[in-house]
Amino acid sequence: MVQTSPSGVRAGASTPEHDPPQQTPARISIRSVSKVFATKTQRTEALRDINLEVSAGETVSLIGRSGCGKSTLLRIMAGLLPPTEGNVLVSGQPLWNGTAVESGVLAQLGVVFQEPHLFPWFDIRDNIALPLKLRGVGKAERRRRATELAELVGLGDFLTSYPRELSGGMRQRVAIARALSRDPELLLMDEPFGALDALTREKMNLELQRITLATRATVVFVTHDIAEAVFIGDRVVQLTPRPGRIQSTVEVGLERPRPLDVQATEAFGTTVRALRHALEDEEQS
Amino acid sequence: MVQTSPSGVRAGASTPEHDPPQQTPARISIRSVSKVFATKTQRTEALRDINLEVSAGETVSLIGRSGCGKSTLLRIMAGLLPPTEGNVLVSGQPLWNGTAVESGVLAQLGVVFQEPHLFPWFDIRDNIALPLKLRGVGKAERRRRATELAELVGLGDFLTSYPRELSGGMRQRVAIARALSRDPELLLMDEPFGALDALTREKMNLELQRITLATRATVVFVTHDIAEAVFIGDRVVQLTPRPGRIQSTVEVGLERPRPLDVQATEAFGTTVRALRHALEDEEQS
Amino acid sequence: GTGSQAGGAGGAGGEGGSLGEVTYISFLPFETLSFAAEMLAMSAGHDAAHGIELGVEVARGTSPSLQAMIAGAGLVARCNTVDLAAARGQGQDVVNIGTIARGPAQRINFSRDRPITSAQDMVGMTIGIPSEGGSTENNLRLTLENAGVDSEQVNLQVVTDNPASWEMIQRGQIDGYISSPDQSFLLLDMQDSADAIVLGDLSPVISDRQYFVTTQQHLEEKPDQLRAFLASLQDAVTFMVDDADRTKTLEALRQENSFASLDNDSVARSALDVQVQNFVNDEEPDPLVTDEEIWLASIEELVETGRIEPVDAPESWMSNDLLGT
Amino acid sequence: MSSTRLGRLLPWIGAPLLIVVLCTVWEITVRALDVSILILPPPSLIAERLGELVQDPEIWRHAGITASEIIVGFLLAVVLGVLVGVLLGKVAWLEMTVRPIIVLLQVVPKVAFVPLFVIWFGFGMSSKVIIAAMLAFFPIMLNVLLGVKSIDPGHRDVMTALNAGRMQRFTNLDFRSVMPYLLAGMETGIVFAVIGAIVGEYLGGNEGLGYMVVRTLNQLDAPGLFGVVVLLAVLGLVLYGAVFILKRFLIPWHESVYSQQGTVA
Amino acid sequence: MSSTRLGRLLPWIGAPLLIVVLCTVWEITVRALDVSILILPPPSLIAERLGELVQDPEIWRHAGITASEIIVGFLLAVVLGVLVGVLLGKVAWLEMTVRPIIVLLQVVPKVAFVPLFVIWFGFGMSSKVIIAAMLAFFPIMLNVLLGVKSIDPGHRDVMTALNAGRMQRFTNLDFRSVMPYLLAGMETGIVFAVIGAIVGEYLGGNEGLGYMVVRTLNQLDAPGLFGVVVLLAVLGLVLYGAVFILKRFLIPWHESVYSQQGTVA
Ligand SMILES: Nc1ncnc2c1ncn2[C@@H]1O[C@H](COP(=O)(O)OP(=O)(O)OP(=O)(O)O)[C@@H](O)[C@H]1O
Ligand SMILES: Nc1ncnc2c1ncn2[C@@H]1O[C@H](COP(=O)(O)OP(=O)(O)OP(=O)(O)O)[C@@H](O)[C@H]1O
Ligand SMILES: [Mg+2]
Ligand SMILES: [Mg+2]
Repeated sequence: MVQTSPSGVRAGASTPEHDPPQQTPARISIRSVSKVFATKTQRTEALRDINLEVSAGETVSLIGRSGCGKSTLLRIMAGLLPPTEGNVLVSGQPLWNGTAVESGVLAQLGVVFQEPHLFPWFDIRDNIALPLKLRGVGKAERRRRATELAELVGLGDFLTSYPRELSGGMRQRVAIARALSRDPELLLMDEPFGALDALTREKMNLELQRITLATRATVVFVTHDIAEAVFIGDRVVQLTPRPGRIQSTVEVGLERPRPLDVQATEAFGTTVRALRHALEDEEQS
Repeated sequence: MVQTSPSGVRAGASTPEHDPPQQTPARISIRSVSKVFATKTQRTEALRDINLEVSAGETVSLIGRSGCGKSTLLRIMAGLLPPTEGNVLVSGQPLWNGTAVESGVLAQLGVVFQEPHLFPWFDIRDNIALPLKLRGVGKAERRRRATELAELVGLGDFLTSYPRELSGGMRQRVAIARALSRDPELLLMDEPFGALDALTREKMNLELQRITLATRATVVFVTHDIAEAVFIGDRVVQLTPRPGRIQSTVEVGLERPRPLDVQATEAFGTTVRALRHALEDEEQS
Repeated sequence: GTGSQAGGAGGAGGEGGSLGEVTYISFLPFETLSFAAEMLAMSAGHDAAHGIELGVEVARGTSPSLQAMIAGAGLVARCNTVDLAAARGQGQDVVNIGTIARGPAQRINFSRDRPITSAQDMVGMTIGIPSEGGSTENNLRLTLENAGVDSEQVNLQVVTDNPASWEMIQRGQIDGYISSPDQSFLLLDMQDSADAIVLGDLSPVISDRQYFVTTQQHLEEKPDQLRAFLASLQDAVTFMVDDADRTKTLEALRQENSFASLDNDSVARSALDVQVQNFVNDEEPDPLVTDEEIWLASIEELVETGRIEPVDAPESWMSNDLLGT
Repeated sequence: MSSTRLGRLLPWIGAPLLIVVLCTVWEITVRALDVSILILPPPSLIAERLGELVQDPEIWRHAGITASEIIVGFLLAVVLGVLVGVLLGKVAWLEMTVRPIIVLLQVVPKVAFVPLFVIWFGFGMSSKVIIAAMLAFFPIMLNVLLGVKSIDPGHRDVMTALNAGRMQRFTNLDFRSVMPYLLAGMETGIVFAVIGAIVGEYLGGNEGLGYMVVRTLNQLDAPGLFGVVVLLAVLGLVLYGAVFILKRFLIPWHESVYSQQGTVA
Repeated sequence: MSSTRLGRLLPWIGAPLLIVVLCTVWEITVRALDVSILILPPPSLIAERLGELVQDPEIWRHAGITASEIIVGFLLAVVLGVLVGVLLGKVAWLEMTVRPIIVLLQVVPKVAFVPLFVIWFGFGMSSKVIIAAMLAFFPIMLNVLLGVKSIDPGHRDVMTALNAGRMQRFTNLDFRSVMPYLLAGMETGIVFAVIGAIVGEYLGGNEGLGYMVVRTLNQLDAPGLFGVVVLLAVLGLVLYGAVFILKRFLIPWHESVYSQQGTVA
């Protein structure tokens, strides 16, 4: 595994036990997390010794080959899957206590899963409003907010439709609206725009940027689109597959908010190409 | 709705009832197909008066905004959803007989759905080999072929895993391998590479091109990636949403097989940009 | 006709030879001394002596046993006057071909704390009966009415034919319950404070009798088997009556059977005594032979008390023709 | 199938039609073979007797009692079935420990415990309610258990990520997800509650249609018996129908309900 | 939960332990309250009587008969339940027509039809097999029906697109998809088959453990009664256990089986 160091890339995997001396404690910090899936026929080392710090308000993009452990890492961060080793600190508090999760640590979480996971018994509006319902927000307010969000993701006409009546991309958008509905401080998104066409995707990218900057949300964003990763992220973290390790971390030296045409700039292109090469290098090694 | 006509774009929606006089009958031809979904709360006109001819060996890419009816059209072509009006002819034979499908017409079909729809009770090898099993291919031969295909999609190590043990992208690759397993003459693919990372995606694009050229398969390929649509297709058909209509058809004037670096050529870039503009125009109209 | 024409009857032997299998349908599990005569006929070989092989099928209750017999699942069943009358009332051509019990045998068990010595005692009491609408209820009500008590003043409650009924007496949930002689003697044997009285001691009821019954069709088709059945039963009854201290009867019965009331010497003897008393009755003819006058009186009693509709020619419902003398 | 109109009418036409056909065949067979009315009375005779029965207010009292026993027992079974099913579905070790005991309670012949029931609950309705509840409980509980275990792990994840409380999780996910299973369990359950109440009435007491069955049986009143049986069947059908119709209101989103038009396959 | 080892041992430890505890409580209560042995004999006495019972070859004959009735009836119910369930699940109009008739058959008291059973099947095992099958059929059929309707439409589409034949579709999709539902139905079904066989034996005949129950009951032999009841319970448990274990072989892929480790939630 060659440690590529293109412009702005700092080696991640080589400094496993170093806590970078920071003033503010990291919003979320992953400490030596490993995950092994063992079934009868298969033993998969999905993650090995992952260390990552995300500070408040920062957006980190996570890229890597299919099956390299991106979703697994996100699930561990969301308190859904216990790590085999290591732990996740949220605002300095350990999230995992053995295989049990310290609920409350994750109070302000928004997750977009790789699959939409909508509830077939709720219509679109109620699906979007679910997090608010759980928070005890009143019905009228819930509906108002859900309608607003549905319009944001371009589904204003489908408020009372049921999930089975939507197309794949529409479902994904409902899931995004749901995750955004309670203004999460911490947003974990697993290929949220994967099923969207180019235009919708761009629009959603801009919206996401606007919202997260406004709410100063911390975001971990999984994508398989390198350009998207660069556009969205303050940093881009690249995982290598089996075992999943951090191969490199690229700082995107571009101010946020970024307009869409930042993608035409030289700096953007360079970063994308660097990542692209890192990915190809990994392939050959 | 502005009829855009960039280089090589010929108006599709404006000539609904014209059967272009062709020598060989089209492998698949869509005749005035409309589809309306009516539920208690919603009446969605998913497709209106779609006409499209795909000749044998041709690959047609289908693009359009999320929810514009791409999957619906594919499902109608696959014999899964009866059209409200119109019909589909496969090698000249009508596919739909009212709401019943003339099975047999679709004998040599391979479908990749937008979701993988793997069978949880089969392991990866058996999932891939299912079409062969249905064809009565012997067990040894089935396994050999499935192993081959699993390696093709990069899952050689996961032959005996179960679907729930795979990542999203891996599942999608299994679904692709399954569709390819019986060398279909007609291949309908709904965003097959949507959940794959850039590199895997490119590799799969090349493989798909190789296989379809070798088998002279006819392909209809839905994607939301314009570059991919151009790379894969002999033609790119663009749908507008609600009601779904063919807005434009772009002939990609590039020889197949195409190497990956065709994407750097001027012709490729022009076509992509043309389509991109068409999409944006539609947005504004 | 002869036995040889009987369909389904095992070996066709003709006169004196084998008449094959005869199926008797009992209305209770067979393991009770109420069926001592049938049981003895089998275990002492009286059936074989008359060229038949007696077999038993067990139904639960009189009605199912009659239904099974009518349907041809068996040749003979046993029932009370009121059951036979009810079946006739439904247009069934069932016929009494022999009287096997000539009086009430069922007993009311009670606790010495709240003794029942007369019908009047039972006014306001709750009495457990095994099932309602059948001959037991009918006979109890008749008994009460014949003693001048309005049967509506006695509360009848269905209880399972079950040891726990005694417990209910002790808990005051019921004041007494009707059971067969076997069970009553068993109870008395087990529980010091238990006592019992025979229904017939409360007041006489003519119609509380039991008969072997068959259908007209069986009569026509298989008279030889029926004759042989009755003959073997007569033999068994005679054997029991003659066996004054019941020792030989017990010995014979125990060769092939084992159940609580039979295994307990004193209980078994008491229960057999009751049976024997019921087989013979000083004023009546030989065992099994039906006295036509009493028969008519029985029917009359049921008609008079409104239990059945008036009937024509009840004498045609009985026959002594199959009985050897 | 083709027309929705016909489809909607079918349950109201098809079944009654079939019943009429069956009854006709029955009537003809019985008369042709000259079957004894004690064994199988012809429908005409049963209908006649039924006509008399329904004019007797007494029979309605009995029917009312039986209906109450069934309903109370059934509701008890639903409540317990859901509680136990959810509990066992969530707590694996409890399931392993308690399941055999529940099976045991089920297979044990109730008749052995009737005296206990009677002693504990008296002659009245309670003991029948208990038996009805016991029989109905098992299928309901097992289906709820299957339902709880079949909850989509993805949906669970959503709720966990949303930090949903136990109760919230129950009302928004578990309850709704289990609903189709519960309703299938209830369909079995109501039928077994009917059986249970009738069996209970055979075993003791002097009220209810089950008691009427025994009574008419003992009186060798076969047409009356079948008349009561018809009443019981109607009662059972009505109660079953109620549960069946519940589905349309409770799980309109489920495949088994919304796809009544029939699929192409 | 925490350790898989303990988790695997639990069914073999937990339930027996609980039974021992229950029996102890029972023994102590019965002795303390001086309950009559006629009504609820103490476990020690039952155990003693049971010891005698199991040495009697006769009881094994009865048990064998009952077991055969249950098994045959159950298998019949499974076959019919699957056939009817699949058929009704696929053909909507048939479901609407036939379902009420099936419910009717279920709620109708079996006692009314005993004479018919006897005529058609005799006093022997057949009539008990029929009753066992009738009771077991319903939950199995309904669960299969639910299962057929719950087949993932996406999976159906895959099979349709692959042009699968009716039989191929059945073996590769329907059958496997319905399996968890079928097995849950079978779990209920085997229990009701046990109940059915016993009820059948109450209603007629002179063989089987159900008959032994009636017999011991009539003989005021409470410890014997409970001894037979224990045998019946064990028989029921063993049969249920067999069905339960089937799951591990037939649906290892299903959530209810592979997730025995327990989830975090
Ligand atoms: N079963 C259904 N019932 C009702 N409406 C439906 C149904 N299926 C699809 N639709 C509607 O039809 C339209 C087209 O859906 P379709 O799935 O074909 O879109 P698509 O082009 O594939 O979108 P995507 O790129 O998001 O997958 C959508 O508006 C959708 O809401
Ligand atoms: N439940 C599981 N049991 C066994 N193995 C698993 C399980 N979940 C994931 N894995 C394995 O862990 C590895 C990482 O999976 P993960 O879903 O994290 O990949 P990913 O990076 O999200 O891929 P993709 O981009 O395709 O979604 C894969 O090799 C997968 O096979
Ligand atoms: Mg993933
Ligand atoms: Mg789609």
